[in-house]
Amino acid sequence: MIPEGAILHIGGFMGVGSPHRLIDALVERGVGGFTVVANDTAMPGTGIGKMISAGMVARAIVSHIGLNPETQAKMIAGEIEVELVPQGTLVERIRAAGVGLGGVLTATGIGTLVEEGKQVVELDGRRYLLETPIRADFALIAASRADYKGNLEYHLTAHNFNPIMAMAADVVIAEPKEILPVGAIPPDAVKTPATLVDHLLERAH
Amino acid sequence: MIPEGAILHIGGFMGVGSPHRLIDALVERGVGGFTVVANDTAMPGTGIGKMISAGMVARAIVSHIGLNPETQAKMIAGEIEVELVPQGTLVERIRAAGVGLGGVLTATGIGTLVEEGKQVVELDGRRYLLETPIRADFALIAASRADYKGNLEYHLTAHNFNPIMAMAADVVIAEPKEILPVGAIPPDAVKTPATLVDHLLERAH
Amino acid sequence: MDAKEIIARRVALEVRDGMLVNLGIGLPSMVANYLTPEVDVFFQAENGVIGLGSRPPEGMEDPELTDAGGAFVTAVPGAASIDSAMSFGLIRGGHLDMTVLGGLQVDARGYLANWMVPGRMVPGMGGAMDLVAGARRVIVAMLHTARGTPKIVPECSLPLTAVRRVSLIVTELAVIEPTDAGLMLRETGPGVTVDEVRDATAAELVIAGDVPEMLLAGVPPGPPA
Amino acid sequence: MDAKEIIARRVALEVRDGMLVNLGIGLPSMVANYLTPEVDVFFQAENGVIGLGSRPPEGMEDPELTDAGGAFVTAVPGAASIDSAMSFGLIRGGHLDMTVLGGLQVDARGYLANWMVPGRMVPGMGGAMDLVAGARRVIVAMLHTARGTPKIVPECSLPLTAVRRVSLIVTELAVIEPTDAGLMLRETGPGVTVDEVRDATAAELVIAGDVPEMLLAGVPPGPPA
Repeated sequence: MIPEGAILHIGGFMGVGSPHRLIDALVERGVGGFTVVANDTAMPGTGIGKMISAGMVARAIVSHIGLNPETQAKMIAGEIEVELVPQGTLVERIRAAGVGLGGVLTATGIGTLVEEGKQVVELDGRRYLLETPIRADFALIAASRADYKGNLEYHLTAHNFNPIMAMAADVVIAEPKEILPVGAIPPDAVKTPATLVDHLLERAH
Repeated sequence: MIPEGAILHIGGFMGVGSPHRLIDALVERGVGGFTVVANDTAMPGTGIGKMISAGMVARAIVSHIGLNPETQAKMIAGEIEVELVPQGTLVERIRAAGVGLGGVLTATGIGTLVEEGKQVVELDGRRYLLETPIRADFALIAASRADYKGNLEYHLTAHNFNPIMAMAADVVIAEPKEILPVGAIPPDAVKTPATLVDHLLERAH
Repeated sequence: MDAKEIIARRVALEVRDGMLVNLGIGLPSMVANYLTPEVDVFFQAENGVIGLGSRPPEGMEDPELTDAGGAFVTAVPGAASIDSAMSFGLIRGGHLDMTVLGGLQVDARGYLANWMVPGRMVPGMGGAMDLVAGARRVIVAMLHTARGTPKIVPECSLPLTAVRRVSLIVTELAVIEPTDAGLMLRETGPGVTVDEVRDATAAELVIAGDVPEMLLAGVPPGPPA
Repeated sequence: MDAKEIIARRVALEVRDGMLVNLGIGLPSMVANYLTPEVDVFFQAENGVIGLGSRPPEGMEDPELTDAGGAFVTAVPGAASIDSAMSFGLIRGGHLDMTVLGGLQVDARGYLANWMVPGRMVPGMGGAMDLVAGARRVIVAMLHTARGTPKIVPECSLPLTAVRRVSLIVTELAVIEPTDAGLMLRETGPGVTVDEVRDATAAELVIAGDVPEMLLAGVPPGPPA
């Protein structure tokens, strides 16, 4: 379903809260050339790290690659294009795509390399970077529990980018640990409404 | 504690999810001249409507006053200054204040009266309004349950503006229906972390 | 069948399986009564719930479960509570498949005015501007005229809600689609002639070939919601 | 007492009751070991928890409860799970009372560089830029020199993390406060003279009157976290 060269939002933080079964399936299938938008590229052998090792990632838009020496090596070798984005800016850019904002103004990155090539807006004497939305073709996210409609819950530090990415892609594929009957998740516990989720794939046990 | 002329974020939608005990206490005390930021001014005799009737509101920044004829009458008489803001823009402006953004770009309001006096930013051929943060001195919010640290839960349509306003004021006063021991609310159920809440006032039963 | 029922039944046919739909208060909210049971949709109330159900039986109201008009509602299985940031994130972000709103005026460009009459009635735009700017399909459900005065006009004299062209206008007299070529008359109301629609419309209508009479959704299967 | 312990103990004295504090990975995370028990604070891990606790006993790890370095942690009673938008909303929005980060260089303006060495090491900024731009107090906790080379320099040669002046620099040799007047030497390390600090510092230090020796927080009451 996911074609060569697609732009992918992939949830997770150092592999915690990543959709591991979906990633494994992608690696097995072997298509590539992806642009991956994620917090980080995890470690070799874990989560997105497996996609890096398999050479499936042409471009990574991430906040951190420090724990994956392969990403750094491939970047230096020119095999992967890496755009480093401050973590808080990255999540707001993804959110902006999801909630239909044309951009947001942030002071993060002003006066640093992050400012390069970006529009600066001055407001009440303060300078802000105009940061633009990052939308994806597919969002691959992990959740703790889902119901069959696609309502999602998340657990502890496995939330991270998942609920935000669930708003910001044409097709959202969620990988919950278990899928429950509709009604089993009370309305107040739902963090991603079913209407945002296109497909569910239960994590292998 | 709340001085004459303060800027107040007040949660609620037509009175649902408003901090009724806090509002009643303010009305009883009788100070005024407030700027009230809220979705609406409810109805006469309900929630913020009581503050309108008592003449305590000098300025209202709201999306809707249609169900409160007193607000409309006082606006026409020049007794209340009303700034009408599209509901989705209002909540993003409050959020921007809460999460430290200098502003957001939205297409809502382009080509309408809302555009007047606002900066327009063109991006990739589309026009957006630059909407700026709305911060308050105090946020008066309602919640369903709290723990003694101040972690908050909300119920059904009583969420509305409350979780967003909880981020966007110097002092946050929350009115839960009940206050529980610390630990009684699981981490995944917390919607407003305790660190944001300064004071708790249990709703009278 | 009264005018409002005609409109609600015709709009109900626009609702497709799997949609997320927002119905404005008043006439638009009647649309929910005429959906066929096979159509599985989520209704959003922008004050904070996805999966709005029918009115609760008397005595079963939850004071914290209301629609955007403040009326008591229920929630269907699979419903979700959302705050206003998520609610309007869905609307502005293009996740809302359809919104049905009332109108004061719609003009030849397809622009809607529905939030104020200067000097006379200033309710405020509430969520209307976000809905019209953000929803994938915007359907205006309104009576064709107001006390004999056409509401479909060459250019809105009232303040606009958005400068986005609405998808469809449904009245008791006609179904009209704003297009690049102008306001296309797609269907006429039950027993209504093309000339009658023209007479009640101040804007020019484009008529291509025979104009069929509108189909209407059936009667509701249960008691009205 | 080794250099890192001196730094962690000194920084621990900066933590006040009721604060929300973010500790960077590595040396800064050691600060949690030296808080006095009366100080009631919430620690934030920017990957998604407020109320970070100590390391879990072996076998009690939750794979979905980790800190920003990926290490297993626990959550204290009253902890809250947050997503990345809320986490950085707290940081950027000024709700974080203090962040403690490591540094590669700090300069006379109080600007920090800590996220890359061009051509050699490009880990990325992760959350560091948001933390330095947004936290109410920014404390740099680092060794005074790197293999004999001063890290406190007239102007950073490495790419900056932010152009905001940090609040305090704590090393094993000194406590230094960047001010309008320059880098004020506030305290010296245990048994360290002012001249020794000067010799290890490439930037000019401002010295006003007697410089006291730094106080250090006591030993941890329980086993190290």
